Amino acid sequence: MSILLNRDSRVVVQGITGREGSFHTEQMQSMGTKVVAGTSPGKGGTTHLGVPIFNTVADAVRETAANAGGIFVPPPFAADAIMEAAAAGLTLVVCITEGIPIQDMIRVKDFLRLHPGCRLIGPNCPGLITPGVAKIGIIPQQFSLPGHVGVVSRSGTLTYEAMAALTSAGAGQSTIVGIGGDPVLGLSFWDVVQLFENDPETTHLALIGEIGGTDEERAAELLGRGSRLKTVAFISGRTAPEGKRMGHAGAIVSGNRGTAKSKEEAFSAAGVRVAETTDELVEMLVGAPAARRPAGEHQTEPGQS
Amino acid sequence: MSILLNRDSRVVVQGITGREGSFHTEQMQSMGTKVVAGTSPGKGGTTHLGVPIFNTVADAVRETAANAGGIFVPPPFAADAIMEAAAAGLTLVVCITEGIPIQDMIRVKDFLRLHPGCRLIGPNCPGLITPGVAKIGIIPQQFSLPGHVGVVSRSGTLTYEAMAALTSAGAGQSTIVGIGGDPVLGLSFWDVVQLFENDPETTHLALIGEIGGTDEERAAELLGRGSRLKTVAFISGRTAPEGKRMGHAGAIVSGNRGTAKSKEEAFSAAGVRVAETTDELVEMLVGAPAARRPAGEHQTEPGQS
Amino acid sequence: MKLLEYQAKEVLSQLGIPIPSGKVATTPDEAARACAELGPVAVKAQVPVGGRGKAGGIKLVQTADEARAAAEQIIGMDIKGFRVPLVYCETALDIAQEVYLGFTVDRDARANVVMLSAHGGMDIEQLAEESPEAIARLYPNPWRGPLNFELNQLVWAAGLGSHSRALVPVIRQLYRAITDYDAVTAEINPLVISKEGQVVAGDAKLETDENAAFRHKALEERYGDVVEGDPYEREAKKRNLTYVSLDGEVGIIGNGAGLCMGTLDLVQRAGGRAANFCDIGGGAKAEVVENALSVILMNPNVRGVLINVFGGITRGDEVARGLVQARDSLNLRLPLVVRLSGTNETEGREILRANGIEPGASGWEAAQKIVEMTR
Amino acid sequence: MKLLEYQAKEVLSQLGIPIPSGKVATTPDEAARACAELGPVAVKAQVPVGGRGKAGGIKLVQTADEARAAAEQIIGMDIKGFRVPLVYCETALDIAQEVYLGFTVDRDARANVVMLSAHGGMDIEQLAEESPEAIARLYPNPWRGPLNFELNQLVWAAGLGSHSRALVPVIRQLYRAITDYDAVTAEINPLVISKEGQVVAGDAKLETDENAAFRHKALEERYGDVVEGDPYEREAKKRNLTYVSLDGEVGIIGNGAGLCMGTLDLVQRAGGRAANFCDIGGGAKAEVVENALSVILMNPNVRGVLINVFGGITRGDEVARGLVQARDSLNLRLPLVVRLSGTNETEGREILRANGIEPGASGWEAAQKIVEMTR
Repeated sequence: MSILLNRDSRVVVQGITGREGSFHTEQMQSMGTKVVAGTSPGKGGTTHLGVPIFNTVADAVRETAANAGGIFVPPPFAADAIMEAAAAGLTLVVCITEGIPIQDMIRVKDFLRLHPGCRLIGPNCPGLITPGVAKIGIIPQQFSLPGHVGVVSRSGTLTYEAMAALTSAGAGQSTIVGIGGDPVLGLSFWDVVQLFENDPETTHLALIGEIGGTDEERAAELLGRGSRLKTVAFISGRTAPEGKRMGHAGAIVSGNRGTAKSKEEAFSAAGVRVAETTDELVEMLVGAPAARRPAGEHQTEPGQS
Repeated sequence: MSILLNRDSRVVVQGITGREGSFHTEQMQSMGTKVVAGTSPGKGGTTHLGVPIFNTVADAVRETAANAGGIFVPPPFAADAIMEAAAAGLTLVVCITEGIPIQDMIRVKDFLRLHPGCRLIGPNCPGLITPGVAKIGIIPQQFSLPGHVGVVSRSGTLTYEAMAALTSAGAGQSTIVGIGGDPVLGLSFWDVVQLFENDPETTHLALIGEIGGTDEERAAELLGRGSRLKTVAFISGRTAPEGKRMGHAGAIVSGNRGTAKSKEEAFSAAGVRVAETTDELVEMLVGAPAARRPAGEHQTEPGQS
Repeated sequence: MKLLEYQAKEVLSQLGIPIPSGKVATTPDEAARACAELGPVAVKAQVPVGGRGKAGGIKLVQTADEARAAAEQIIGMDIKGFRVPLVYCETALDIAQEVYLGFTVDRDARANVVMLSAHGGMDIEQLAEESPEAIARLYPNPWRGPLNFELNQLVWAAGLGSHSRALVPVIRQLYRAITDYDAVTAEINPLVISKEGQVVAGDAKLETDENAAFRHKALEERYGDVVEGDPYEREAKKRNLTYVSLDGEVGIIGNGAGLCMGTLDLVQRAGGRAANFCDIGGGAKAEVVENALSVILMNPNVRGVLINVFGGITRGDEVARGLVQARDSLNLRLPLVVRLSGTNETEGREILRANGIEPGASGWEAAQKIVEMTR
Repeated sequence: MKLLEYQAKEVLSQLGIPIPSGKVATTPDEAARACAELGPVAVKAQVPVGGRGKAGGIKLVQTADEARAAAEQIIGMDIKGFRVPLVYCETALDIAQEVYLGFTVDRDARANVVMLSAHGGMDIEQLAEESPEAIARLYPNPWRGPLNFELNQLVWAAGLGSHSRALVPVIRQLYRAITDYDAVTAEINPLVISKEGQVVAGDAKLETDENAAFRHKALEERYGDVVEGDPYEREAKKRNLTYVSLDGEVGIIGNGAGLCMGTLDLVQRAGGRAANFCDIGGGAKAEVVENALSVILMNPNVRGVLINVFGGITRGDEVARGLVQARDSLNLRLPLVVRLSGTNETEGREILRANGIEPGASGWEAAQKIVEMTR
């Protein structure tokens, strides 16, 4: 089993005809993801990469019973694309787009309250992958391996590192979720941890956080209430530069929360071990020393590099 | 028993210090309505008509446990007053104000979806009265009599006429609800009929409609599904002049619906008798000829005229 | 307020909606000059009602002389009760397709609705009845307004997706007219699509919400006085009365819109015809009654007056005294029947009778009486 | 973009928020003229950071000569890394009360928050910590914006109800700054209330969302070039790089913000200090690496460079070839350690080694190596 994404996921790709959309749709298809539709206003009725194209997501859902979506559209149009996907009834929406204005996302978050059945991942995220089954987004599948470690992360490349290190150590993954690095996000650590908690196939959890916000602290609180998962956390940005602050408003809202220290303390208080590097994360999690064989070479199908 | 308004209703009056608000608060108090608070920004902490005044409805609710409200504020501020009342947690809000812009009310209606526990009556309505118990609004209580006839009406003065005629005929009323004459309203005929249907004390129903919209038709449909109430309907405006139409948009939306004929036919089809005058309404409803004794004189407490 | 075509187009143009070149002309000479400047034009009567074309209020002309002749015919003509005060001379359009774009308040849905159809023009109401699916609808959330994807869906649903780049901004701006001006109806019919795919408003209708007039004083000042409608309605408006002129001979005053409408019904049922609808609202103070009576009596068709008042807060005896006073100060000679009910109705009736005013026991009796007296 | 005080005030003033009279001066003579015209003024350094007052960047003066002297001191001084480009001379205020009014994005709530406190001024952060209840908060719905009753509740909750008539419009307009300019922070501290109950913005801060810059080109053009911040950051911005200057000696390049931040952490753990944060994003094309390297090398403190790249889509051998090319075209002489992982990492490492670049097996090993080499 897995969370969020499985064999029944029928994916519609918004922005499928763009450069990024095309490339990553092919990647998704190559690992067996059911990409059943794409949208591109004005191109309805045509076909692209063997996928039927529609003018609107609503049309795509009506005609193909798509239930999940990936968004590869430029920042000025991405917020609208998310709302369109939610209004069309998709239950999982993954927005890869980086650079969406914060106010747009705040409006989107409010809009999504009208569609409680819709789960948004991202934006500014690598998406998610259920190894061996399907992916939506841009996580390089060649480093993934089916298994029992859940991975949830705010970072893209750090996720890949952790995934590759887990795979090298022979520890496969149930689902890997990159929730994204923006201040205003869809699913939070809390939400994803909860999902892993309820997934019987997942036994271990790697949580890769970052400074800023208190989503990590809240996830720690949840884990602290008792969890069947063996969890290790890693927080990046311990030495990151503080933004040069002008006003007081940000500080009033966040106070002392959101620092690497506060996050690490929260996990420790919850009985969750905290690693200092991604290699250490893997070691703490699965016990194996990261005796690495060259990653990226255990799957050698063509066209995936 | 009664609908919406009973001995437990604790009323806060918005705009209590204005001329209308003062006058009608006294009227409400004189029949025993529990007016527990008033609001008037800047006058918080003072007392008016023996009632404590607050700056906001939220303050009033916190301090007095008010659960119902009456609004007597000028049109430019009335929509905001309704939203404030709903957000403060009132479960019944009665807006008397006439002349609220339609777009304001459309926004209010959407806002109220966030507060499903709040029932709005009006605007541009006379309010409601549970004879012998309480009233919110401006219905002249001296013509009311406790009993078993539910009255729901879009008109103010026609309601008074019907109420007075019922009382003259010895037929008391459970609750009388003036839902208001504006195009965009709070509770509809459908809603109020449903409430009367579920009120064991109400055995008869007088429904006083008007041309325009299809709220009467929808109420007829509800009654047509089977009702334990003996109902008579009356539609005013059969000969009212049509507005001089400019565009097609209104006609496209309403088509042939909303005429007096369409409404009367809908009630007939539902097995509900339709009266041609208010006197006939009373006669059909309670059988008694409207052998009238002078109305307004069966209650003679001072200060109510 | 119902804006005239040229006024509505000015408003829409300010919001960025393309309109044809045009000039207002209040005299035939001005129309001739407009045509000389603009070339072939449509000379269009400016009245706040539909059906101008069928009434002969729109003429296509090629030359200045033709424009002068057309304006001579049209200015001053009567269209459904409105004297045409001026014409609008507008360049003829290159038409590839006529689209319908309309907005109104759907009172059943308690919401705004935007309607779009690929089949614009005069037969849109018939289309709505026969093929409702040919008119795509959008109910925008009133706080969010129409979202981009909703507008795209609307345009594709109407079969106009290939023009979405030109249409979506026009729909968005028409919607802004609604929020900026508190419109209750806004319509562009036809919205013309040229062979090059440009869109332009062929006609425009805009009606604003009277309840929101306090927010739009500038609009009222700018456009409020151009049309001479019904003179009694104008007078009544000045006096803050809710008054509508009708065709009959029985003047009517009631307190409350419902009671007033009910009274109209009763008069018709009794075989008469109402001369007006006049709601004097909650109370019934002498000065308000006097105001209402004097407006009603301006209409020479009125042969008698029926007053139907329910005394709730106001006592019947006070109302009666007010009525007597109003009648006397206006020196009213026409038949007057008053139906008075509610608080102290008995005392009120006594006062009326003592002053020679006929009281009606019920609305129905009073209606029968006044119809008889004015036959 | 972080606006300077005078810029923020211009923006707020255009939205109708009262500001004191003031003049920008780029020379001491201009400051003297401003004072001659305005009377006693505060001469205020314009830099996009807080703490100007404590740094000596604000001086109250009575005469033109004093103003000239103050400007002479302030213009050109360094405040937290920013050279003061100009001063703002502003009339002294009649202060009865100093209020705090601020807006920011509360990322935990995924919402905007407006904060109001009767106790404005410099100690607001301390107040927030010690008496959080002294700061009233409102989370307006992003589609509806703050409603009237919500603003009233906010003002009363802050204990400022008696000033609601003056305050509510200011709060509403500050909120408009958020929506009109995509602000992520907007602050008026102090918002001054005069003895007559007038409000005026004593200071103003406005920071806009870089992600929304495409919607606010005019703002960028008008105000974008006034402040000279860090020269390397300016250069990086021109080249579309995500770059932040730091104090250390190890230049850092990573692909992905998370990996980049993680690399900073590793360098510190190894006992070194990073000279910068530089995220070159998804791929690692030769030209982007070259761009990043050349900006990093502009900083004379840099004694070596650590590059940490994960090859996902891009193959490690391609990345390695790009790195070699960039190093050669820049003729790099400083120590360089590259940690390459992901697709074809083995081949990539071979290429690096063959070209004399030290590969690191893990990030931690690479960090230790570069720290050693730059010690």
